[in-house]
Amino acid sequence: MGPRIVGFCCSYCGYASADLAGRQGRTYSPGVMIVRLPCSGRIDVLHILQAFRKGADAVFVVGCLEDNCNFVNGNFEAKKRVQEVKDILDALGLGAGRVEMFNVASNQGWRFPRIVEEMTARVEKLGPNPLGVIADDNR
Amino acid sequence: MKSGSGIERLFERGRFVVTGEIGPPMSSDHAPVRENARFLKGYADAFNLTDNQTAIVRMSSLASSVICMEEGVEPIMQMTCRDRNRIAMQSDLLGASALGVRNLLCISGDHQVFGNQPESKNVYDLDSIQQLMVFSRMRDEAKVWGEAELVEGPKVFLGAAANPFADPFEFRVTRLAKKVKAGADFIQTQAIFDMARFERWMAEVRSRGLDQEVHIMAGLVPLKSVGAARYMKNKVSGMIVPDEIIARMKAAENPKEEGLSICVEQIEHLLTMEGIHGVHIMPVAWERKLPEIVERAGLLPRPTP
Amino acid sequence: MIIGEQKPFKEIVRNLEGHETILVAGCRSCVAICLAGGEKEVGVLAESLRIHSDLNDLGWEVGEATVERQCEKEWVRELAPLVEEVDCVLSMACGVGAQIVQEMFPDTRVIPGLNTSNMGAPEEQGIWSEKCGGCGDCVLHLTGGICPMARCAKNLLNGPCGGSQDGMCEIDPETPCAWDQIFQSLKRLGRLDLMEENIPPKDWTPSRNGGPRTIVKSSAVLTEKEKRAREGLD
Amino acid sequence: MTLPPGSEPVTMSSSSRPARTRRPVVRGEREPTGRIGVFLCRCGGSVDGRLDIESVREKVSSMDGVEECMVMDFPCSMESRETIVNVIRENDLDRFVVAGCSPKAVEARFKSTAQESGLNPYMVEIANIREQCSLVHNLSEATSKAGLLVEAAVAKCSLLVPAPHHRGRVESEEVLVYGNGMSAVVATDELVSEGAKVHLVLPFSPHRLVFNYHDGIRPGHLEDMRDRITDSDLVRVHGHSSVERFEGEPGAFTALVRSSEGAEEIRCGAAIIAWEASEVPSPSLNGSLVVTQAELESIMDQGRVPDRTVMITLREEDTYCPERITHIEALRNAIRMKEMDPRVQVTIVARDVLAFGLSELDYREAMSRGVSFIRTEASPLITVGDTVKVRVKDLNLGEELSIETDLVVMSSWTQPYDTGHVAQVFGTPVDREGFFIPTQVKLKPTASIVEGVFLCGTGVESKTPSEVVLEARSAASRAKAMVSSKMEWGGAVAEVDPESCSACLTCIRSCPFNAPFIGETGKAEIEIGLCQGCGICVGLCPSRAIQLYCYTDGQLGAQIGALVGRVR
Repeated sequence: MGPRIVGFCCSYCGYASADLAGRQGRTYSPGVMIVRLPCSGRIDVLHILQAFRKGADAVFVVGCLEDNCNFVNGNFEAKKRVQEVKDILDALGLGAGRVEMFNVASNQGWRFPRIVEEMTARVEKLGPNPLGVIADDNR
Repeated sequence: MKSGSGIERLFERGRFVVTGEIGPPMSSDHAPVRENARFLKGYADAFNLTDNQTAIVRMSSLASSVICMEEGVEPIMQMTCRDRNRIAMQSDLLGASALGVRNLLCISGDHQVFGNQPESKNVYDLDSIQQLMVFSRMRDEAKVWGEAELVEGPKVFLGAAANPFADPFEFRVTRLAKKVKAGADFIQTQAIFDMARFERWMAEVRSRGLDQEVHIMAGLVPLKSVGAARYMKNKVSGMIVPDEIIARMKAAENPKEEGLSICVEQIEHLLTMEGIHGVHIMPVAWERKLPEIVERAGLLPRPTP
Repeated sequence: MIIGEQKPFKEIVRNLEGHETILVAGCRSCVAICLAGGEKEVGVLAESLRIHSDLNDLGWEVGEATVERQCEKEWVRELAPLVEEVDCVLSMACGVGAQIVQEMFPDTRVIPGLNTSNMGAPEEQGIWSEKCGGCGDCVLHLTGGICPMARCAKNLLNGPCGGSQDGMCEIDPETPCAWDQIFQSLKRLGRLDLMEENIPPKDWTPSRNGGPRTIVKSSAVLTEKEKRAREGLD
Repeated sequence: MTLPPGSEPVTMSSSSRPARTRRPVVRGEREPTGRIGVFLCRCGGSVDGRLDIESVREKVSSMDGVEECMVMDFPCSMESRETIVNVIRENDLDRFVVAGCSPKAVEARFKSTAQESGLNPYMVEIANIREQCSLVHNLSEATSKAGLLVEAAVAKCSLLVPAPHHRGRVESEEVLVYGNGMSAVVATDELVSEGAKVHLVLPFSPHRLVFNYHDGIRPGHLEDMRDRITDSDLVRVHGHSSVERFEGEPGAFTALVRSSEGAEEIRCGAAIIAWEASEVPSPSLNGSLVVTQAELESIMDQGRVPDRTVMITLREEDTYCPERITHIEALRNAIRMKEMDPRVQVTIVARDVLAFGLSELDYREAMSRGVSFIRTEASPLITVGDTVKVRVKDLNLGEELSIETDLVVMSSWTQPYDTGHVAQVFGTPVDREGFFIPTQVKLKPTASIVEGVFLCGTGVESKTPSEVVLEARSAASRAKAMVSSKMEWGGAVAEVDPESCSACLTCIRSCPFNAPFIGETGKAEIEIGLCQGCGICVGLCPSRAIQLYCYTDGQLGAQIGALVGRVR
């Protein structure tokens, strides 16, 4: 299935761009699981940490293009939350690169697979999340 | 030799060192210091010049130390943490060393509420242990705190105070050890009246080998009256005056004489105590009695450093 | 309010060394409001510690609890059943709260999760500035409502020093000169006369320099008789 | 908070105790509840065949709480939805999951289905196994991923709680238009033509509504429109008036309108702020040799055209962003001069010529007629003597040019006045220069952050008259649609748990829509009519006192756990 990656997607743009990618038949790694949020601003540091604790190899958050958020500044808030998680991941030694914020427009179906590619490449570089490996071993 | 001071040389030669105390005056007149120095010269190896003792404004310990030196008396300059931050402390140490002061006693200092400037702000940028750390580094590595290098480090023999009578008792030796670790060369203790407790403390000091690392001088205050004894028992924190001493002073026909006798007896006892390298005699407001005490204790003449 | 900020994660982890069961204890008051030690921060830190433990096979058990005010014994007492289960409490309150937790649970080690900084106020979302020096002898009526104790780097009482330039303090071009602000404020208020007078040396006894302070409002203190009477009723 | 007990943190203390503390548990972990139905869609060939829907069904049907799990051809069809309603009723289900195509496509339908089944419309969760599985992965990958997605949807669904769902109370279908010019007239006209009753509030007498004509609007057209609406029975004009207070929620606002004769409370269902900016007098104009574009137009109206003209479109203090109409205006006047006399020299100095849309044709025409363009970055230096000299650095040539000319035409700028007060009354923000800020300038240009309050006019952004007309009509249509609709809101809205709230103001400071406020109890509350459900406050609340329905911490946690915490 490839690396386990969670993508938190805002309903308006991130999720829509994945929908469009799907309808356009643009394939990407099946290890990517999307969690739909009303706005990327709903993302909580805790959600991302929970995903990593459960063993996610990478997490990305997708919001609308900057200055184009349906909720004015939700995507900027999300960017700050992602930065908070980056700092924590660095402190934990997991690597800040495992989490990233992306901004797309709803009609950019081609962007979604690129985002997945980018995150997959990062996991290849950083290696799998040790917590996922431990969890798999224990099961 | 770290400093070449007189008492350092005496300690090095294994001599039993005697120090006294000269209180700087509440005056800009140098004469009182000079007169005291002249009078006491030869009765002790060095004299502490207190630093605004009990937070009462007096002539500075540095100036007083220099006046003593002019009279041929070796000073031990005291420096409290109360009134200076680390900038002033380091600067004053450089100045003192430049003027020839070779002994410096690092102490926290009495809180200002006890003196005549109770409204003042205190500093305590450093505590006495940190002060020792900073000063020993200046001397040994020629560096101010931080990394900046000194062209010439201060030459100074570093003293510290120790109080075996404060609480918690079980920490008291550890605190001494910390001071030794921080760089203290010699220790002057709080005035001893409770000799039993002091012995217990010294036993612990010896068991940790601290007496091998630092020169411990026992502190003594000759009692002038039973009132003075009671005052020290009740009003001065960190002092223990046993009831036997008070009873003995009370029973005495001549309390002053009795006070001196107690002090002399204590010195005689301390001379036999392992790990004690000297005594520090503080005849508070009774400075002129020092020669008599030293003579009766058989500590004269004082050796040439 | 009291302003604090979380200690670096690595420092917290270092300080927790040797402990296995940890209660991360937050406070809903000042430190929650300054986004340092409320339930959210407790949750995030606890989850981070769990990940740290899993990654390093430490076997830590990390619990979370947040009380209304950690600076009051009655609230802290509520932690008792949880503290019993752990060998250490990581307090996310200010230094006051951490001390009260230790006082209430003298046999359990308390480790501070925050650095307590000052008494201040939010300038805007996410920015807090020190405002009060807590000197115990307020002079705001003389200084145009601006505290020179907290906001002047030198605690000066008689106007800006030579380091005041264009309204800024010499220590840092981002820091406003408190005395410039005082001057502007008194000017607006038409009370520059207050700056003409020399303020004499300050009495620092009501401040920290007089030793730790205790405020007694005797009308609120239960007398011994009252206490006995209440015990009798119990 | 009306979330059922257990869905959120467990409270340890009983009510007699002063403190509330939380058990050291991971928030949101609780026993799943409910009787869940799962409806899997074959979706013609676009799901079934591309993944093994039967194996997904087998996997899911054994999950705790799943009472019914069936595969259907098109659950979104009318027929299938009737079946779902029946299945829900017969099995006494209280929530359900649909697995098929994107929720963005089908969510609304299944909300209705939930309602028809007697459930709260938000008791449905949708797993996207089409766009995210069958269309993008191979059969085996798509099958196992679909299993995970449906499991995660079930996990989340089991924690769903009925979300607030308000049916509109449209108490007034009237629309308030508050304006000072052209867009107010056009918006009112549009509303009238759609049959809405309008209160037109103007700061001056309606007769002072005068208009500039260019950009293809027939002269007299707007005056006719003005007279038509002031005569209309549907319009009540409040001249010399201002709105002093504006409260309520969409469908039921109350405005306090004050005139010299006194104050009056007006009920309305929606409002339009139709504010026009006015020209900023330029301080740098100098006599008859340096004029504005408007003054140039009057000169040309008199049949005169100078031999040499330089048009400057950069503002002195702001060399970067020209207003929208600046270049269009310059291009059209340059063309007009060339039309009047092809021999005259016309030079346009600009940073970049921004000719929007069809104005690009004007640019081409100006070029073909021999208008010269100088690209620069800094505002040119103008010296006035007998003639005027313009010194400008030409970026293309990389040289400083000195141009002698007979006339310099400066573009003028606009700024809306008195908008600060309007902004305060309506709770809609303005920028530093006083322009109203729409919620989303590209996607929702006429929406303000206050639901039910719409924006139009040059007070939002500089625009051409024809654009003003379009925008005013759009704002009017939206306002009319709002007061005519069923007006439902709710679902993903935020709610504060007053017990946990520290009244720290973080939500109030961070909400883009001003929905949170401190209520009478001293704790934060959310004005549900203003909450747009973004969840920013939830992610920020330091006391974790806010939850967003449909996306609570517990629900998302369960979903994340199901998606990630599995062996692959």
